[in-house]
Amino acid sequence: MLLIPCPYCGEREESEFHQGGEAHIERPKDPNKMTDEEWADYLFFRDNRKGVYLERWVHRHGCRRWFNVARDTATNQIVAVYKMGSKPPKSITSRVTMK
Amino acid sequence: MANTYLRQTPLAHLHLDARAANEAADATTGVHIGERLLLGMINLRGQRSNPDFGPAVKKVVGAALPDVNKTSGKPEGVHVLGLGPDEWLIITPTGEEADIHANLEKVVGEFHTAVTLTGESMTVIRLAGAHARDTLAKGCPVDMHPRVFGPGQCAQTILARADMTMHQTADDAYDIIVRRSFAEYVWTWLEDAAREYGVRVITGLR
Amino acid sequence: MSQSHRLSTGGSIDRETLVEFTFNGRPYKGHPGDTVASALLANGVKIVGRSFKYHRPRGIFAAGAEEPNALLQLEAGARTLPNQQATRVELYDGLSADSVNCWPGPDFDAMSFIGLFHRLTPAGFYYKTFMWPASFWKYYEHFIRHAAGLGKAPTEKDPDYYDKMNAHADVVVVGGGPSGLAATLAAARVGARVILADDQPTLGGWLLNERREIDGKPANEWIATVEAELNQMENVTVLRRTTAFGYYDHNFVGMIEQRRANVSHGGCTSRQRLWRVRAKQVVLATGAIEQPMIFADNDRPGVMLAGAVRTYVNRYGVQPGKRVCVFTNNDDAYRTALDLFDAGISVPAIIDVRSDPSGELATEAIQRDIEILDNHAITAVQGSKGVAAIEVMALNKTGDGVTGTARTISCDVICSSGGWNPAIHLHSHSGGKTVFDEERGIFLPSNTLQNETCVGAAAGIFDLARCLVDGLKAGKVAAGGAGFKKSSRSKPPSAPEEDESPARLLWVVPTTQPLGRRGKHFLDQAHDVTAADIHLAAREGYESVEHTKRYTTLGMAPDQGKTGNISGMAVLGQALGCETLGEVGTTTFRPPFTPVTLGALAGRDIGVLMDPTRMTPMHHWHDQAGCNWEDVGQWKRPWYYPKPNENMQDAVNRECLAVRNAVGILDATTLGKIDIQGPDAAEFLNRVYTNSWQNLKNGRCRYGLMLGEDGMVMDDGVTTRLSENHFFMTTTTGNSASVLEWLEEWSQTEWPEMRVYFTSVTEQYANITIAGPQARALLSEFTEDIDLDPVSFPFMSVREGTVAGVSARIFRVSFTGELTYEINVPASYGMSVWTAMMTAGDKYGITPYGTETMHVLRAEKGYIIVGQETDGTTTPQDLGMDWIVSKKKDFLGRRSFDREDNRRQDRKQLVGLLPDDHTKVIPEGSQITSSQQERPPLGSRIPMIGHVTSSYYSANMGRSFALALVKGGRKKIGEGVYVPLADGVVRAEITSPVFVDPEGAKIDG
Amino acid sequence: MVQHMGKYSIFSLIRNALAYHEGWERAWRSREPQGEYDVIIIGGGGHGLATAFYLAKEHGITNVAVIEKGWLGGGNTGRNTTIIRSNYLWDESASLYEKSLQLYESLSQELNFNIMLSQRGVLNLAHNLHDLRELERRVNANLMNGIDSEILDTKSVKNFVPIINTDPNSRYPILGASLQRRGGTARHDAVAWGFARGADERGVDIIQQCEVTAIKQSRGKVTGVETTKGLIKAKKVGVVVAGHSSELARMAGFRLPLNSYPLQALVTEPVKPVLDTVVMSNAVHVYVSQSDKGELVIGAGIDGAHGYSQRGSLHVIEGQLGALCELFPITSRLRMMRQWGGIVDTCPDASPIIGKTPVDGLFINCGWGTGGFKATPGSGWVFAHTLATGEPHALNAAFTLDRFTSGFLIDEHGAAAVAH
Ligand SMILES: Cc1cc2nc3c(=O)[nH]c(=O)nc-3n(C[C@H](O)[C@H](O)[C@H](O)COP(=O)(O)OP(=O)(O)OC[C@H]3O[C@@H](n4cnc5c(N)ncnc54)[C@H](O)[C@@H]3O)c2cc1C
Ligand SMILES: NC(=O)c1ccc[n+]([C@@H]2O[C@H](COP(=O)([O-])OP(=O)(O)OC[C@H]3O[C@@H](n4cnc5c(N)ncnc54)[C@H](O)[C@@H]3O)[C@@H](O)[C@H]2O)c1
Ligand SMILES: Cc1cc2nc3c(=O)[nH]c(=O)nc-3n(C[C@H](O)[C@H](O)[C@H](O)COP(=O)(O)O)c2cc1C
Ligand SMILES: [Zn+2]
Repeated sequence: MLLIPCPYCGEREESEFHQGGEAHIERPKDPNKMTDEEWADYLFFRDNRKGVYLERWVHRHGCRRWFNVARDTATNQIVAVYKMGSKPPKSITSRVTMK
Repeated sequence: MANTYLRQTPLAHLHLDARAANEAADATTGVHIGERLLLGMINLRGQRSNPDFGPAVKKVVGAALPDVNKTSGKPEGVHVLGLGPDEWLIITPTGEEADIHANLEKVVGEFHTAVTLTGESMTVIRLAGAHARDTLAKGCPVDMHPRVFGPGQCAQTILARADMTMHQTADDAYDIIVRRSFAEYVWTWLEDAAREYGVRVITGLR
Repeated sequence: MSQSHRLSTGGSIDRETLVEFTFNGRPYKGHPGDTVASALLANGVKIVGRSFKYHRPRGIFAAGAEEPNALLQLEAGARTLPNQQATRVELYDGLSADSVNCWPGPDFDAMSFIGLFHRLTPAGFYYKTFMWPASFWKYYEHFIRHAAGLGKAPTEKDPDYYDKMNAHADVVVVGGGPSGLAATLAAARVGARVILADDQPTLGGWLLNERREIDGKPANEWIATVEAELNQMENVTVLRRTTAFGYYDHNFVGMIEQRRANVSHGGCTSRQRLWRVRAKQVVLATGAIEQPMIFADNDRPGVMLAGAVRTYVNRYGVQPGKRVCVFTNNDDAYRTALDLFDAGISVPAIIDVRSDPSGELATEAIQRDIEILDNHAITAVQGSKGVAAIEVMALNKTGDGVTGTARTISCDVICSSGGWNPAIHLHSHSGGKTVFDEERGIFLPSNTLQNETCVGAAAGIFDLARCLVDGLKAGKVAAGGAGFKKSSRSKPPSAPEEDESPARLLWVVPTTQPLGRRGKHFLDQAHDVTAADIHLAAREGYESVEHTKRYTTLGMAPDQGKTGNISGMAVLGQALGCETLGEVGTTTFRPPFTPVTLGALAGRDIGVLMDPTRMTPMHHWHDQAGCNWEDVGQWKRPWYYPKPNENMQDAVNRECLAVRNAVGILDATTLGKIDIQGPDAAEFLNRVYTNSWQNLKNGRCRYGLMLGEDGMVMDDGVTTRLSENHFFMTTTTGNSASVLEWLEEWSQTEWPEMRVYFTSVTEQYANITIAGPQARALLSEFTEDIDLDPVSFPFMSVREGTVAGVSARIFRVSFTGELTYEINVPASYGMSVWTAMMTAGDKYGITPYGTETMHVLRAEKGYIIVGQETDGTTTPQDLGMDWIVSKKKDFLGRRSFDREDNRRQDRKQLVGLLPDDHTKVIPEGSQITSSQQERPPLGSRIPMIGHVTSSYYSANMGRSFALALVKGGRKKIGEGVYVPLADGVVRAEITSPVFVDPEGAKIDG
Repeated sequence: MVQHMGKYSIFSLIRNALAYHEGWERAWRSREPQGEYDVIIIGGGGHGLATAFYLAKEHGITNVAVIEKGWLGGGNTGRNTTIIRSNYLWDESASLYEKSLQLYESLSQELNFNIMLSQRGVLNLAHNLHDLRELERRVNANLMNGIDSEILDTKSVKNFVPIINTDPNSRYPILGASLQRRGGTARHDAVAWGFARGADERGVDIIQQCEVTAIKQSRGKVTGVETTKGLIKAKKVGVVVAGHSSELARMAGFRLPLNSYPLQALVTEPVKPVLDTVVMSNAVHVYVSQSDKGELVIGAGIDGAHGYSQRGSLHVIEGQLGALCELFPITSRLRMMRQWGGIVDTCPDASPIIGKTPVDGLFINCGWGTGGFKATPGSGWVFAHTLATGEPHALNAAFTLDRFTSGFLIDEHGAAAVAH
């Protein structure tokens, strides 16, 4: 059972949260210009990484805010938490090559 | 015509007044529980980053905008709960919400805000007594130990299988704000959890 | 005769009080403070059960959680509990217990003939047999199934209840032995919040079983002082009878508290409580578990762990036997010999596999004239239902054989000790690693993944003085780690120095014959797994320790191999020729440490509390009106309101006609309602709905379809523009929460620049919907300030005003095709406005209707229900709703339409169906075909071209009808299709999905 | 010479018993890798081993290596709740799972290894009207596809499962159920071992404790794999690694539409038989059967968050057991003896991917998520065909990777919503 540090409410138990999949997947600006492959890539294809993984969480039963978490999916250790819209801390990006 | 239509609280059908009258007081009762009737509530959204926003709200409400999980104002009067970085819950005594709502809309109109009446959606269950905290701890994963949580603090969290906003109003008292459709579930759950400590229904809470 | 094996003095039982109990129907006596095991031993009971596979007689082997054999069916009736370890059940007056897995009883067991076939039933035999003839397997299986299993599950409902408690601590200490007590003290003294959990009824751990001194006084005085100090501290919670069963991620420890010592007494407290503990730091002081020597027929009743025997003597004042031999590879077992001797019990010999044991303990034994047979081993056990004598021989040099002649020593108990292994279970649960200490032959905790330390015996430290010192240190460090850095001057308690000589690792004790030919060397007594089984597994290629485990079932019984796994792995290592046990490794430790009651994990989430039942403000009116309910998500919605003598169809017919011809009233409160405010609200809706929102006029409503990014319909509902920057969205009942989350997600994560806020107001308003030609007349009685004229208050618009003196918002929308007002009043007024409407509506024939009627009426109009006409694979085009899909803008899901699959001509499309037989209501979910064939026989298929999504009898049309999704359906209108049902094939004609009032003539009443 | 004791039967058992079981041969041999194979299969789970077996048996391709990073069968094959059924909704899945069930029905004989297939029936409960409608739809679809399936009303459910709680006033009353009588369970380990033995007997090399660390390619074509035991070459490589599929794909330079989650299960202590069928409930999220050894084997849904830790969160188990105790009140006093987790790879449409990848010669079989044990033989059978011929068999033609581009999804959330 994870203990997730909500950037607004502090550490709360996992059952208050909902994980919203991989972080930093931006919706394309103009989907109509994309090929089917590119659209499928945006829709379905994911990093699904073993190791440090950048993911989104929402404090569903708390403040209802979304935020990002960098978590090691092999050990469940949380290595960083950062707000929506910001980039992962440098110390993390070196551990994950995005894409 | 209006007064022929009665307002009903979500727990009205439990006839808590009658229960309170019939049940004898007992010094050993560990938990007191009752419904605070029909408080007014306004959900307020807005950008804290605008330095004028807080003061503008305070003028109308009479209480400052607290941080997340903090409250301002007195639990008996108009008080404000910090729900999120840009979200507050203003709780008012019965009937006072409409004016505050109207005034807020006027004042905060110039900012990007949303002011929404929500009191009808909710009810407030007051839980008090020596074992109030133990009772809550059976279903709430938040650490409520006096070292880390105390009067004037609040938390949006869960109680068993319901969402709740919990506001500690005194050393041994909590206001539990839940959606009205969950009221009976939460009440039943609380009474069940408190059973081993002895439960007494209190009424007349405003 | 009573308590023939009770010593006249000693033990911490309450000798003054006698309690009576029965075992297998026979009455016995014991004392408070006894376990069932100690009481049975005190009464000279040797055989307590039969083994799992071979039905061999078994006795009590251990004294704690590691007991593999002595499993009992405790009590009968509603409070019966299977597989309870006799060593862990505290004795109480009136207790009754029976052996499991034997009939008629453990002394004589009808199934023991199975043992005769033991040669045919080695590990994994069932994988090799019972295959011929194939059809016979089910008979074999029937037999296997009935032979398996241990105790019996209760047959009655549980009279007890279980609860949970969330707790938080700076430091959690697991284990209340000397190490744990010292750690608790140290952490508590600097002010940390400490939770100490110990699974026994009294604190003290192993000290309770020994004759030890601390600070020059008997250890129990020290325990009492510590307890007294801990009791004084408000920052300490001591949980007795509480097992930490699992150590999960992020320092979350699951514990189970036995809240009543006595199984059969009810009361106001839960039987057990699940503690969900979140710790900043965890100290594991879980002690060590003694491992037995693995010798031939080491499962005979009377073979016991040396530490257990000592426990029975010291703690319970019981003599497990009259003549007790000790068989050991280490010094510690000598303590058992000494304690036995000092209690006046004859110890004919200590058989020690080491040569020339020296050291203090050996010296003391020699001083007492106890014979020590060094470099010797037990090669055989005589007596089939209990130990009668042992045969002892000298070991050869390498220890893999015996030499000389056997000497027979008569005895009735054998104390077996192969050394102690730290209880590293919880450490392993937490992700901690272990290392094998080659010298001592034990697994030690090493790297931890979480904020955790092991101390004392759990860390391989068996010396009491060091346990105390290390415990204090660990407690202090843990408190420091949790932020309590204050220094404290706890002087470590002192204990006499111990000097023990090393053990000799001899994993399997040889006999005169090769392994498996003379007697059985049991590793896992609970599952009857022998050393020969392990060799067989290795021989057959099940080489990984995990394969061996699964092939032989080693360690898979309720005791999870606490006394067998390590030897088992060692035997495997030998069989594979491994250099060290470290190479073999251990199997994975998994929670729970000891079995945990399912009811406790469920807690109060059962019965009415299993899941919230959500109720609208008018719920109790419906209830009193005798409605039948439909569950929609967590909500209860009135399904239909039968009158006396009406069946469901009668009621629905009546309700349907009332709406079409007079006026019906529906509680639509459960519809999701979202208040949307902000200058970008309209643009936001543009992006989440398929149609366009910018041009919606204030006060007007519009229907919208919401899609997932995959282009599939996700939700629908009507949204109203209350003012320029203020919208009011409705969603389906089931999706109200997920739609709000969907909006929030896009707004917060993708379009944070958009100025718009969403607030759930689902429950702010009671939605009283009145529908039917008389709706206007009825409503006009309740409102003065709203002009109800259809021209000034047209369809798809909203008005605010008062209804029945209460401020209200009225929407003119319609899900039935009839003139409809959805009246939203503050929830607290819902009941009274509803009641007033019912009273006033009487003269118009007002009829409350439920979801079933609503569904029939909307289906007559061809309106979809998301989740019924759609299933996550349905697009707006499939539903014939292209008209609502904007071609001009992008919106969520839009791009997915262009994919190949969406351009298919044979996609399933929404159509109507009219069965030829007007009385036949085709079951919803039926499959549709194009040829008139019965259902195919097994193994062959008939192509399906669609399925029925909604199907009803329409009282308005006087016939049955349905909606369906049919491949290329819109082009097939007018064609016939077939629905093969169990009772024959039904023919139906494909029609437009709109059956009633296609022109919409009725919408204004 | 040792007498050949390869074949398992009661006679070989008796013969061996007389020899103190010292004459048994290895069920399969553990090999060291050779330099090159015709086909490499990465992943020694049930699916990988079945693929190897059918490659040898059906296609005569025996120069095959199965490479397993740990011990074979130690992935999801060794940790699933063993439920087998074929009552899937869409034609494509129904055909594939039915093929698998049919292979299961004769698998013990085919492998000469008793996999203890127990066709005790699988019951899916309906707790509300929506459930009932979906159930009806699926049962009808199954019947049209020639798959046995039937609907039970509440009373028949109670007769079929006497310990179930059919109180109409319970929070989630049982309104009915679908039953596939040919469904049931099989001994999961035996399936892996049986296939391993069968494959080994036909010449396949089974290589354990050998992790694939890179996929070698040249000009878009696969040439072999780098492993912890060195380079192994092959022109055809099949990836069958369940939860780790995305990691392998990354090695090969592409991504998959998969997410990996922990899925947990638990067993109770063994008790005498109380449950003679498999019961699953989607709405309250639990499924349970009783093993031949007497434990109740209980599963529920995946955890909320991605994970490769092979363990999950306790709150999932708490919810699962609430549901169990509510459905079967007598179980409240049974005890959990062991809990564990596996790593499942879930697809957006809850159907597997079996076929080609962007790399020539590299094929993938993944995305079985929470329910691929039942598919083990069928999956191996079609994947063997795909590897042997380079093209999918008709039965797996729809399960391509490019369906995510074309949109031809096979949405089995309804059938698979509860993990099994
Ligand atoms: C708790 C649980 C319950 C389930 N219940 C059911 C059920 O009741 N019914 C059902 O039908 N299905 C069920 N499933 C799903 C089912 O177990 C799986 O779908 C199925 O077993 C997958 O088989 P596999 O052979 O593809 O995968 P696995 O058995 O996982 O095999 C994959 C193998 O690949 C190996 N591997 C991974 N990476 C590498 C590498 N780099 N190099 C070499 N080898 C590698 C792994 O070690 C593993 O052994 C359940 C799953 C779980 C976890
Ligand atoms: N010389 C030896 O060979 C030898 C061997 C073993 C023990 N000992 C003696 O044992 C003592 C060791 O002290 P210690 O404090 O480290 O261990 P301990 O055995 O005294 O205490 C451990 C306690 O933890 C409890 N426990 C274990 N697992 C638990 C769990 N999961 N949840 C709750 N409670 C649990 C046990 O019931 C016990 O009460 C010393 O007195 C030492 O001398 C000596
Ligand atoms: C169907 C099934 C039945 C099981 N029965 C038992 C059992 O009776 N006893 C036991 O200890 N474990 C049992 N297990 C669990 C295994 O011991 C083990 O936990 C599981 O295979 C996962 O492996 P791991 O725990 O080694 O990671 C069973 C597992 C499965 C899949
Ligand atoms: Zn938060």
